[in-house]
Amino acid sequence: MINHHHLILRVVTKLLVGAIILFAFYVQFHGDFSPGGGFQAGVLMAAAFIIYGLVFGLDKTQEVLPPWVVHKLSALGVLIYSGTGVWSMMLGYPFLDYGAFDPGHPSHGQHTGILAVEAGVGLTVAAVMVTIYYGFGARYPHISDEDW
Amino acid sequence: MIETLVNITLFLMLVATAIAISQMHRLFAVVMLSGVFSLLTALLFVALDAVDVAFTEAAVGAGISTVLMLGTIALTARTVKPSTRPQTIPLIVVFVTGAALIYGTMDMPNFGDPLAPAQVHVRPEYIERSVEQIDVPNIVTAILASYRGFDTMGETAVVFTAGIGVLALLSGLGRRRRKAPPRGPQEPKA
Amino acid sequence: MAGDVEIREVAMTLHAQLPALQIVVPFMTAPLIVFFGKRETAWWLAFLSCSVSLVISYLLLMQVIGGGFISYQMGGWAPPLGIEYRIDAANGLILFLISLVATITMPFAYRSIQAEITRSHTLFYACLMLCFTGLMGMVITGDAFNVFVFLEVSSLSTYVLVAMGAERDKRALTAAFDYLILGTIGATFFVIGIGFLYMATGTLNMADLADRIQGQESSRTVRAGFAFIVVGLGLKAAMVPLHLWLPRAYTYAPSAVTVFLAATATKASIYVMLRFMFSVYQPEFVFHTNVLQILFIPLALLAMFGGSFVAVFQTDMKRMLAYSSIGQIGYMLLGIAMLNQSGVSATMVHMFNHGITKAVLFMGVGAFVLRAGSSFYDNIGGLGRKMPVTGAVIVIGGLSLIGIPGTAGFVSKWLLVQAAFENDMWPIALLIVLSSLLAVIYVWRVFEVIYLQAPNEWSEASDPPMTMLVPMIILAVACVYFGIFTDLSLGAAGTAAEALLNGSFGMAEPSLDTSALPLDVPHGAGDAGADATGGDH
Amino acid sequence: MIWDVEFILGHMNYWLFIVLMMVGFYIVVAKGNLLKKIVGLNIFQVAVFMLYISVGKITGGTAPIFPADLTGHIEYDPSILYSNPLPHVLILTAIVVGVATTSLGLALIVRIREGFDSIEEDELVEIERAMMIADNAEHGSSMGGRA
Repeated sequence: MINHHHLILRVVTKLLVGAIILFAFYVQFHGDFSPGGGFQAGVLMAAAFIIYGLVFGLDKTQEVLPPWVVHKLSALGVLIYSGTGVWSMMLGYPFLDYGAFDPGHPSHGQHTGILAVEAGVGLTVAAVMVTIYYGFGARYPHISDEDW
Repeated sequence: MIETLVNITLFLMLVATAIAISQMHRLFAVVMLSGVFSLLTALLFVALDAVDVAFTEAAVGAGISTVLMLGTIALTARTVKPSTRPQTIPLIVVFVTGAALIYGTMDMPNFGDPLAPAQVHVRPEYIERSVEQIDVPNIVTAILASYRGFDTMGETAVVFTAGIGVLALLSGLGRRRRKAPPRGPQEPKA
Repeated sequence: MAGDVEIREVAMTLHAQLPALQIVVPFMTAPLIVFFGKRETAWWLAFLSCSVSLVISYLLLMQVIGGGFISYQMGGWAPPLGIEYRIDAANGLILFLISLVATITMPFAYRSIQAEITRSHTLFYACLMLCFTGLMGMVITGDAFNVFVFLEVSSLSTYVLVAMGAERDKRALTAAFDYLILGTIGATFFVIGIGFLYMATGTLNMADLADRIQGQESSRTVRAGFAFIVVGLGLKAAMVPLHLWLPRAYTYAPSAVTVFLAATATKASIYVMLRFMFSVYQPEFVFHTNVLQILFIPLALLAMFGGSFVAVFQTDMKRMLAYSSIGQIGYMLLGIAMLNQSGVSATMVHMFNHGITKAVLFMGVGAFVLRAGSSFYDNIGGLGRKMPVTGAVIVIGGLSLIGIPGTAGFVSKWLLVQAAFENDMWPIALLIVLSSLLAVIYVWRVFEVIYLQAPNEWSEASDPPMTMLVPMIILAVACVYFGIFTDLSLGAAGTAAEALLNGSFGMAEPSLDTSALPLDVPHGAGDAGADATGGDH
Repeated sequence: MIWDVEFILGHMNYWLFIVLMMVGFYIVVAKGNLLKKIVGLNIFQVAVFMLYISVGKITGGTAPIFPADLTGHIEYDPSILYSNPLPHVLILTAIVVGVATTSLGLALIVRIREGFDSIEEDELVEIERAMMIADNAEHGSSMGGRA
C-alpha cells in the first residue's frame, strides 16, 4: 500500500536523499573547520537511508544496501579506527600518535590521522544506525498504519 | 543579561516538556515531546557555545532516537496503563539525590567565571597548543580525534556494541542469502 | 652486530607497547569476528586474543609486582592533555585475573553455548570480547572519563549477553532491562561525580586529580563528587542496597556468561572504587571521612549475612550462587571499610580468590545444565555420582567458598580477620567466622543434593566433554594452589595495597620513580609540547 | 559562602539543571511503562550533559573554533576568549553512549513485548511472580525450600 500512495512524499524523498548524503559528506570532511565530524556525518548518512526506507519500504532499501554489507561496514569502521593506532605503533610511536604519519611535519601527520579516524567513526556510526533501523523495521508491526 | 534571560526561558520550556512527558498517557505524544525536548536542548547548547554538541544532540535526540522510539511504539503499545505503584520511595530517592547535588553546588565557582579551576588548568593549554600541534580550526575536533582520540575509539566501540546488541536481540548476523520473505514474528496471540 | 642491535630495538619497542596492546588486541578482535562472521573463526579469534592478553597481563604484572608503575601515553600526549594508562601492582593483579578467567572461560563457553543458545554464536563471541575489553579498559586506564567510556563498553555488552539467555528463560529479557536501567543510572551518577571533580580541579587525569584535590578536602563539591562516584560504582559492583539487578542477571544469563561475569565484572568495579577512594582521594580524606566506616561496615555485614541467608533457601543452584556472590562482595567491602593496609590487601586477595572460586562453581553449574537441562536441585540430584570429576570440582570450589584451610578462600578470610584484629574490632572478626557458617549450610546443601540424593533413573549424565572439563580442573587446581602457595597473590596484593594507600604517585613528581620504571616510553611521547620530537626517529 | 545576589545568579543555572535532572530521574524510578523509563533516562542524562556544558561556558566567550582565512591558515589570537572545549568533547562522547543505550533498551522492550505481551512493569512483575510460584511448585517441594 505504501507504494501506491504518497506520490509527493516519494518525489520529495528522492530529491532529499541525494542532498542529505551530500551534506553528510560535507559534514564528514569539513569537521576540522566547522561543527561536525564523523559521528554527525554518520548519523546524517544513516538518516538518508532511513528516510528512503520509511517511504519506499524496507525491502527496497535492503536491495540497495544489503544487511550483510552493513554489518561488515560497521566492523570495518572500528577496524579503521584501531588500525590507524596500530599503524602508528608499527612505525614505533605510541598508539594513535598521528605524528608517526609524517615525522618531518607532525601537524600534517595529525591531519592524516584525524581524517582516517573520523572516517572510521563515520562508517561505524552510519552502518550501526542503519543496522538498528533494519532490526526494528524487520519486525512485524503490532499496530497498523491506520491506527495512528 | 540577555543570555541569562534566554537560558532561563529555554529552561522553563524544558521543564514544562519534561513534566508533560511524565504525565502523558499517549506514548506517541511522549515520543514527540522527547523530540521537542532534544531540540530545545540543542538550542540551549548553542547558547552555551557548544555548537558541536548542539549539532549532535539535534541529529541524535530529535532524529534517530525519535525514529527508533516510534518504531518501538509501533511494535509494542500506544498508551500507558495507569499505575498503582506507591510513589513514596521514588520520591525519597529523588529528593535525597537532588539534595546531594545541591549540596555539591555550594562550593562551585560561579557560572561563566573565567577564573574557575576548569578554565585555568588544562583548557588554556588545549587552546594555545592546538594551533601549532594539530593546526585544525575546530578545537573540539582536535581534542576529540587527537588529544583524547582514545576516548573516541571507545565511543566507536560503544556504538558498535549497540549495533551488535540490536542484531543479537532482533535479527541476527546477515549473510549473503535470502530474498527476504516476510519474516513472521513469534507473536503470542493476544 | 648491527642486526643484533636492530632486533633488540624492535623487541624493546614491542615491550614498551605492551600496555596499549593489552587493550588493543581484544579490542580489535570483536570487529574482526563480526567482519569474518564465521562461527568457528569467531571462537578461535576470541580464544587466541584472550590468550595473548593473558600473556601480556602476566608480563605487565611481573614488571610492576615489585613496586613502581608503568605509564603509557595514548597518542603520545602527556597526561593532563591526553589519556594515560597507568599500571601498578593493584590493577596489574586485576588485569591478570580478568584475562585469566576470560582465557579459561573460552574453551568452556564453546560447548556450553552450543547447548544453550541456538543462534548468533558469532555475535555472542563478539559481545564477550567487547565485555572483556571494557572491563580491562576501565581497570587499566589512568583517566577518569576514560573509565566511564570503557565501563559503558562492558555494560552494554553485558546487557546483551544476559539477554541472550532468553532462549532458555524469557525472564532473561526483563533481567537485562532492569540491569540496563540500573546500570545506566549508576554510570550517570559516576559521570556526575567526575563532573564535580572536574569543576573543582579542571582536570580528568587521576594522578593530576589527586594532586589537585589535596588542600580542598573541605570543598562540598569534592565531597559530593566522592559520594556520587561511590554510589555509581557501587551500583555496578552490587553493593548491598544497590544489588537488586545481580541475582536475576546471573540466574538467567547463559552459564558461560555467568562464569565470566561473576568472576570479573563486580571485581573490576570494586577495583575502580578502591582506586578512586585511595588514589584519587587521598587516604587522609577517606580516613577523615569516618562516615565511610560508619556506613560501609553495617552494609558489608548486611550483605554478608543477608546474601548468605537468602542463599540457604534457594532451590536453584545458579541462583543460590548468585546470592552467595552478594554475600562475598560484602567481605570485600568489609576489607575496604577497615581502612588499613591489611584490610585493603585482604580485599585485593579476596577479589582474586573469590573470582577463581566462583568461576569454578559456576562452571560446575554449567556442566549440570548441559547434562540435566537446568540447575534446580531436584534436577541435579545425585549428579555428583554420575559426573565424578564435575562433582569433585564443585566440592573443591565449595570448600574454598566456605574458607576451609588449604583452599584459596581461607587465605583471604584469614587476612580479613587479621585486619579486623588490627583495628581492634574483634566482634567483626567473630561475625566473619559466623557468616562463614552460613556458607557451610548452603554449600552443604549442594553436596547433599549432588551426592546423597538418588540420581534420576532415566539420567544418563556423564562428565561433560574435555573442553569443559579441562578449564574446570585448571581452576580447581588454582583454588588449591593459591590456598597453599600464596606468594603471587599475597605478594601482589600487599604491594597493591601499599600502592593504593600511598595514594597515587602524583603528577608533580613522576621522575621520583623513574628508576623503578622498567621501560622507556617511546620517543615522541615525552613532551607533548615538542613539535620536533617526531623527527628523531 | 555568601548568600548574595551574585552567588545566587552564578549558581542559578546549576540548580535549574538539577531540577531537570530530578524530573528525569523521577520518571525513571517512578513510572512503570518501560518506554517512559527510557525517555526519563534520556532526560536525566541530557540534564547532566547541560551541567557539563555549563561548566565550560565563559561569560563573554565564544564557540571554540578558530577563525580560518581563505587558505585555511589559522592563527592563535589571544584577544578572543574561547569557551572550554573539553566538556564539549566529553559530552559528545556521552551523547553517543546515551543513544547506544537507548537503542539497546528499545530493542529489549520490543523483545519483552513479544515474550510477555506487556511493557508495563507492574504486569511484568506479576507475570514473573506467577512464574516463580510455578517454579517453586515444580522444583521446590522436594527440598522444602523456596526459590
